[in-house]
Amino acid sequence: GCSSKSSNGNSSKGGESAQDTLIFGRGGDSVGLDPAAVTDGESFKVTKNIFETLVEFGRQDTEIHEGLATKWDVSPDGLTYTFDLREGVKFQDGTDFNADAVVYNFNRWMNGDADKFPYYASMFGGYKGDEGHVIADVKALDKYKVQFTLKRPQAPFLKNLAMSPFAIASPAAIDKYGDKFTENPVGTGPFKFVSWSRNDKVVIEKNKDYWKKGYPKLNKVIFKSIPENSARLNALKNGEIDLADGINPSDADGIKADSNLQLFERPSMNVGYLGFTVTRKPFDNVKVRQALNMAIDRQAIIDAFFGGKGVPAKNPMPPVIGGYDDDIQPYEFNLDKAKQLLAEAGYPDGFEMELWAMPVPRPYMPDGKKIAEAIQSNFAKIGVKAKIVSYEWATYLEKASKGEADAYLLGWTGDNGDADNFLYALLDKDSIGSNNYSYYSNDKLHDILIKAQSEVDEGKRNELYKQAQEIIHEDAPWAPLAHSTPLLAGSAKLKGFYPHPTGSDWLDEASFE
Amino acid sequence: MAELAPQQENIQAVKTEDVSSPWKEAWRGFKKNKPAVIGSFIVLFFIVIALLAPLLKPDGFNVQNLPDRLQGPSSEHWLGTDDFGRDIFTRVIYGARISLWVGFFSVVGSVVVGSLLGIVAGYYGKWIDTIISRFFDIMLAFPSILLAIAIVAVLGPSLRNALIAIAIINVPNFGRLIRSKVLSVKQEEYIMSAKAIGMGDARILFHHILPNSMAPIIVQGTLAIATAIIEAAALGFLGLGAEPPKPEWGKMLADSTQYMIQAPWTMIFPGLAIMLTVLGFNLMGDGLRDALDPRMKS
Amino acid sequence: MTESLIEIQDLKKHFPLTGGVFGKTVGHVKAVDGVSFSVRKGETLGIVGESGCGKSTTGRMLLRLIEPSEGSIKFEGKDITNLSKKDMRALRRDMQMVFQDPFASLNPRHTVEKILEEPLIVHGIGNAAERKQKVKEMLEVVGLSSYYAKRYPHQFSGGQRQRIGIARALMTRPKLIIADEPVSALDVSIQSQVLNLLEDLQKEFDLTYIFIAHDLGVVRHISDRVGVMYLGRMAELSDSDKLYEKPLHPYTQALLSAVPIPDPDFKRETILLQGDIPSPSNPPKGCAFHTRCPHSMEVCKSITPVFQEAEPGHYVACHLYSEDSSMTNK
Amino acid sequence: MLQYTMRRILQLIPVLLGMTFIVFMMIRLIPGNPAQVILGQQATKEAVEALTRELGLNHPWYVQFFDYIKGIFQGDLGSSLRTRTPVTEEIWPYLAATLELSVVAMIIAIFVGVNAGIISAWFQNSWFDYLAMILALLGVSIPIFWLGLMEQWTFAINLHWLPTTGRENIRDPIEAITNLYLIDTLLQGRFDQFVEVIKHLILPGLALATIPMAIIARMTRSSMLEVMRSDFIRTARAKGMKMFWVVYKHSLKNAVIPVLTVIGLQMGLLLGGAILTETIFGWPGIGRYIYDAIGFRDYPVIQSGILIVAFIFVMINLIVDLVYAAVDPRIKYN
Amino acid sequence: MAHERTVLSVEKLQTSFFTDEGEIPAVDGVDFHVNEGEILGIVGESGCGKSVTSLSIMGLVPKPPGKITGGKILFQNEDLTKASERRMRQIRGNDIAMIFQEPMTSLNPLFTIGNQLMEAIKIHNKWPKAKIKARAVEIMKMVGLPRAEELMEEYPHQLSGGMRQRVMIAMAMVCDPKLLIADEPTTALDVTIQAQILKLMKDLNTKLNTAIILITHDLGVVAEVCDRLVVMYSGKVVEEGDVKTIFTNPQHPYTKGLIQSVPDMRKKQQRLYSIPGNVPRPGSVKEGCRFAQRCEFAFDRCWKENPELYETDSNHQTRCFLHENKVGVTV
Ligand SMILES: Nc1ncnc2c1ncn2[C@@H]1O[C@H](COP(=O)(O)OP(=O)(O)OP(=O)(O)O)[C@@H](O)[C@H]1O
Ligand SMILES: Nc1ncnc2c1ncn2[C@@H]1O[C@H](COP(=O)(O)OP(=O)(O)OP(=O)(O)O)[C@@H](O)[C@H]1O
Ligand SMILES: [Mg+2]
Ligand SMILES: [Mg+2]
Ligand code: NI
Repeated sequence: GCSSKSSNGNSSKGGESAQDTLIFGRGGDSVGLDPAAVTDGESFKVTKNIFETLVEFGRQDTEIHEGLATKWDVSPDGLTYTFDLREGVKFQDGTDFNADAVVYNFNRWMNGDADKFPYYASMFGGYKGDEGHVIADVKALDKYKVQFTLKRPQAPFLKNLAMSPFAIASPAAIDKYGDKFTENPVGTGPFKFVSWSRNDKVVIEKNKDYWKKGYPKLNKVIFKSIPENSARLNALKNGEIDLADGINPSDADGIKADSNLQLFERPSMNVGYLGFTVTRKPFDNVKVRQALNMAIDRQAIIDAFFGGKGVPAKNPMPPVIGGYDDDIQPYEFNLDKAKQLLAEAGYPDGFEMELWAMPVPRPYMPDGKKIAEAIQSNFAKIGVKAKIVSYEWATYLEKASKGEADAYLLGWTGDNGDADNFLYALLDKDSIGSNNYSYYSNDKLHDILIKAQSEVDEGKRNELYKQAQEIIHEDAPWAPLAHSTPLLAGSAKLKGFYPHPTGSDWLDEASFE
Repeated sequence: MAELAPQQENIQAVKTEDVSSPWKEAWRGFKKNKPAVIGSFIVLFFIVIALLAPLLKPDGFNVQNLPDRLQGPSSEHWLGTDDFGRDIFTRVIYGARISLWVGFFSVVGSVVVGSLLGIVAGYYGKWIDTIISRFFDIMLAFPSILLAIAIVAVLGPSLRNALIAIAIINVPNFGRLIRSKVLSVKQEEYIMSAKAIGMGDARILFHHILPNSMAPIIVQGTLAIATAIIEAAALGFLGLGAEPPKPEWGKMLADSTQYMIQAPWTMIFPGLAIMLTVLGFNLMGDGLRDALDPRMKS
Repeated sequence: MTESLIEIQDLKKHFPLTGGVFGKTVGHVKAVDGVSFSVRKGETLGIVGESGCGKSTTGRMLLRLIEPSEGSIKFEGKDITNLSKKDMRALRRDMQMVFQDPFASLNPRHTVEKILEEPLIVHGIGNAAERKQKVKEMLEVVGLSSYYAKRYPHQFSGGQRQRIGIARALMTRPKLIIADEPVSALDVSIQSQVLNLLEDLQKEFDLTYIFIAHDLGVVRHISDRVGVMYLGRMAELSDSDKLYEKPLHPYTQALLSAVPIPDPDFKRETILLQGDIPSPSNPPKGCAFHTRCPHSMEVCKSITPVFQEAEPGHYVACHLYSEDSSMTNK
Repeated sequence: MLQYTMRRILQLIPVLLGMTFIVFMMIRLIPGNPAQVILGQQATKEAVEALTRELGLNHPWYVQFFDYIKGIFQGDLGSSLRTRTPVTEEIWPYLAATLELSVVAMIIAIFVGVNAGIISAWFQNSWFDYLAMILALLGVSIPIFWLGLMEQWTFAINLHWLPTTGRENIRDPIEAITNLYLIDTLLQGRFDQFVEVIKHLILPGLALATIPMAIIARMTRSSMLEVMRSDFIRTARAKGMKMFWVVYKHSLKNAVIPVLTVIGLQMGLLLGGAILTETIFGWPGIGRYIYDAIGFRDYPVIQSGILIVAFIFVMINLIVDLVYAAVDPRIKYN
Repeated sequence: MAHERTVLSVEKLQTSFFTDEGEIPAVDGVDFHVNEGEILGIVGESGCGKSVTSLSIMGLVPKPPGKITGGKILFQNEDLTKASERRMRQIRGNDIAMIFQEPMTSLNPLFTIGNQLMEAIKIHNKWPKAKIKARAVEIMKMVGLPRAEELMEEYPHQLSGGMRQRVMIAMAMVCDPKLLIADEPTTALDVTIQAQILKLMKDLNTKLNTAIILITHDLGVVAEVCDRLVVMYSGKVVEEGDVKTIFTNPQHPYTKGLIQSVPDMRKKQQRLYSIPGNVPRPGSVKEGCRFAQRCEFAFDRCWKENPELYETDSNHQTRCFLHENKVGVTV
């Protein structure tokens, strides 16, 4: 068994020469396996391999590539999208994939509600009948041609379509399983669903009829929940699993040194930050916010708690995203200046504050409490006495979103690799009450962000976002901390595994030597 | 009336048995109990280092030095450093303050509340007893650690709230103990004789029942400090105890798990500290039981 | 004859037995089931009987340490059955109790001084200095050196503790002392010390005793009158000499014949009773003794005999004596 | 006896109702909306509101409480808010995992604890006695999460003898029938898997067994010492009985009564208190299940989970009481 | 002083307990003997070492802290203080049986009467089950227990104190022992029940000719059933002799005091005689006669030297200097 000796990962049973089962250890279980109905990364991690979307992201970026659609045309006004579908694709239950299936899926979602298909509304502005709903109509032009008509241009429309929640599921299976579809997912992807024991493991196996010949290479994948990071790494070291995500940055060196293991870095598409609730004193004072920005030694924190695998952040979105403003001069780590600013703001002796620390590790922030401790000690040097406060995750989010925190650690992972998904979602005044926890509101910024949403021209759009980032930098509603590089570790024999920035990875090319 | 004259006492007997209260007697028994003395020394040791911590390490427990992180034990850092480059020895001795504080005050809390409820239930009986006893039953039917977790979740994780949660989950233990003790002391003939001389309820309660219920409370209390320290550490371990950067032992352990392989000292020493302290209290409690519990006396 | 100090009428105590789903009362232990007697000033009334027959319960009810279920208690002519708790507590100054177990009846955590002082504090007698003085005096009275005042009960022997118990009862100068088996736990040689002490104190302080015991020799020695109890009832009550020399009740007869006499030359016929004492929760119908009585008759099985005077001053509850006495009485 | 059992079960109802009420109120006092947790940090406000309505969490608490109680009497413990599966369906695998672990731990604890206690009492003040009691004292003093970590560090990480997490060899998953893997593997005749299951049970089983083992050993010893001083033991010896039989027949049966209480109590504690062990050893058990549910504000799971654990706990105590009657003829439950 | 038909003779027996407070000589030089078929009474105040003496004979002194530190216990010329545990097991229950003071706690509450009774037979006899059972029923009938067959299936708590003591006696008599040691067998019982049990023991003694050591503190019981009497005080025998002789002519001041301090039920004395003071704790008197401090006749020598047992008559000896020269024969 997993008894240690077999760190080559071979099964104790049978004598296959090459391993063809991948055991993927992860921190938590999936909530459901109907991608449209869930929001959590652990669910997408599985569905990504069962389902496919019309267009797909790149192997390790968020560029748009062909997926179930082989070709698409956009009308110049940006209101009509016509997709040519891949022919000869079958769902795993044997039914055909075609334009009707696509229409069926979109109708299912747009006729749903926030409870059933939560992501749909946030990406397409609501459901059928809602005012903000972007999609006016989806229709099959012929067996392999689908046309989308939009009410208004939506710049990130294609990127949205590439997101896991909008993968095309088998209409026959949806009808057959009804509410239980989430436990019996059927898509067109490289793997088909086998079994799921809750809180423990999900098993998927090779889809023999997968349209991409020769893929997948693996015969079986088991997603195994091992909540504790260290336990997961131990399991990997013991050869009980082949791949582990959520590796503590601190373990990176150890893994690199281990010839049986290899380290994977997930391209970063996130930001971890310290948010200030700008409605609370003294954080309503921009100088205070800037001072605190200057008091944080980002590099030291990254070295210690991101395992050095991260970039100090100066903007509220990561550099991989289009529109990133690299010209911005970061707030330097300068305690004297910080003190001076504080004095200017009227706090020469500093003040007392609560510093909220996340209780759980997230990809954008491996260990909130530790980072808080480091920041606390930074702040102490400019006379700001921070008391670290932590609640359980659910409580934390609720309280922080109500603006009860002075300053809180949080972060964001991009859903679709679009700037709008960062700047508008997190810092626009429209988002106050949802994800704008710092209650930051700037009308000028708002105008820019709204304009950018319907700007179809890439260049102009990026320019707008750069302006936005300048405003935000100046107002400093956050102290952006880092763009972390989430780490994975796997058996040294594992090949063809490419971690994806969104957090859900294709496993079709993965194999063992 | 020969035998009415004061009796000739046995000369030797008088000498050895000078005036000695049951407490003194217990103390004498306790002193003779070697394990108990060892236990007391361990406890005393931790109390002393807890008190002296600011003198031993005046810079405090939060001197971060990130470049020095996860260093093994050395002459500079006796027990190594943690992931902030903080001296683990310093944190362990400051941690003693926290654990002892939580252990002691949570037990005081549960003793006070538990005794109150227990006395009322035991002395007045009837429906009050029924209600209180049912309440204890309910509390005891809960898996205690889960209950503590839920309480901390309600109050918000912090050291104070962990202390409150531990105090709450231990209330029924003391309540029941006191109740049964009150019930049994109530049956003692000296209570009957107190009544017979016309003594009122309150005086009986405070002069007779309570002092005679003290011994098991002290014993149980000492042992409960041991459990409370472990429970506090468990909550800390689950991230529901002391807020950072407080050097709570359980939290230090939790932090250490990710460095188990590269820096096992971060795991070994806080755990050892918990075990020793708890052992000390347990030894002391056992010794006190032998010394105070007349049942064990031959 | 002098007036009676305490008088009880038909005193009963039924302890409820609980059971069932909701702790209902499913029966009663008839610990005391109708006892009447009176005690004259200055005399000693002995009460004997086998274990569990209700002697202690009766004694405690007199002080209302246990509330009677039925019946009345008169102390110095005043009905105290329904006296308020507070008044009753005050009254206990005049009636005190000495307990059987000298080890259990003294609070192990109090010094002798404190134990003896407490009755005075409770009844608000004297100031601190006076109380200390009284304690010293009383210690000497019961034959202990006042040097012992600071000691704790566990440092005394059984006999000495019993002296302390007696001293405590005497602190408030009561009129009546109920002694519940005060010598049962003591060795023979110590027992006679305590008995002598009790007798001396009676003279000195003009006390009235109710003396509960199961040792018939001891009771005869100390009592003026003796009552014999059986299963919660008084079987016979009379002048001590009369009772011992000419017992009327078959139970008393058997009891007396069963007591071993420390005289190897003394020979007599022992009446061996059959079987054991029935349980007070389920006493036999009719005369409670009929199951073991060598003279049992038909009436005994159904009708409870009345406790009445068979001879002047000699009361008995037995059908053997009921005809003539019932005629004379009614 | 039957009547007594019935009465005890009837008496349980107010306790369980009281518990349900306390849990119900308490978890609703925890700030945080389940809908928000389920939908995640990035969900929209509308989605959260819609889900709140959908889950019926917008009703006043007494309506929710009443519905829940009504459900219980119909055998419905509610459905997990997160997975939408009825708790009754979902809970068994977790419960089974914990049961298997606790029972194994308890068997180890009883076997070692009782025998160590007996031998210590029999040879009071011998070196064995001292050693056993020192170990027992360490056993009650050691925090089990630390013990678990040290075990892992020693046996799994450094020595590579035993696996660190889970219940089975992940590569060779066990087909669940009863979810008690020891039984399942045997039913399927998979001896290799059975061995695997045992390997996985050893470390968490030992960690979990430590405290009850120590407590049972101490309890057995003191109980035996007390019994061995009693009159009837003297009687047995006066008959000329061998010490071995005096110890194992006359003393043990009497001494076992207080030990039974401890065993019952500890078994109950194991069930609810295995969270730490489960956390460390990645054991998919009920403690972890409830703990996670607290994190997700999955009210029905928390309520019903705690209720079930408490129910088992009180049932174990009831069984212990009934076993008393079997052991001790003086106890008549009527 | 070996008698012809002596069953047991105890010579200079010393048994001590080694406690934290030091050595407690609970039995400190006890000499007596039991003849075939006689009932020997042992009286003495509480704590004087009666029970320890009987436990020493049975080899059942709790060890540690107890230990026989000296003397001999000769049972049929075999010194039991030197016998192995194995040998002692053969003797216990078979040759010497014992019953205890507390009938309530001396039976194991968790086993049936039958079980415990048959066990006593099984230990010493390899009989078939039916025979064992028959013997058990027979012996139960012999001790006057009604419903013997039914009682076999009952548990001790279902029996009254008197019945339990009968069971204890049955259990002791089941292997026809040569000697029965009864340690205060009736102290916990009521007078009427005590009379029944004493009668039973006397009957067994006459019928089966079993020698009995009856330990008691009730002189009445002694007078009623015993043939000879041993009076103990503080770990030592102070007087030994015929019951009649001792009662009519007690020699030791303690025995005298003891007999006089018992109130006689037959008449009302004016005042009881009483011995002043308390029983010394064992080991507290290091020098001289242990009774000296309570003795009204004590003279200088009594405080310094320890008297021996002096024979005052044939079959009557006492440990008192007052009698040293009366006959002058030391034992
Ligand atoms: N509090 C009580 N509850 C129930 N039954 C009681 C209570 N107190 C006494 N009894 C019962 O009442 C009966 C009489 O008890 P009591 O103590 O008066 O007897 P006693 O004659 O003093 O016996 P002893 O000689 O053993 O002291 C006994 O059967 C006893 O079991
Ligand atoms: N296990 C023991 N440890 C220490 N001392 C003991 C022990 N057993 C008995 N003793 C002491 O030995 C002395 C004799 O005790 P023993 O039981 O023989 O007295 P006894 O004559 O039978 O008294 P009683 O009439 O009360 O039964 C007592 O002083 C007692 O304190
Ligand atoms: Mg009584
Ligand atoms: Mg004895
Ligand atoms: Ni494994």
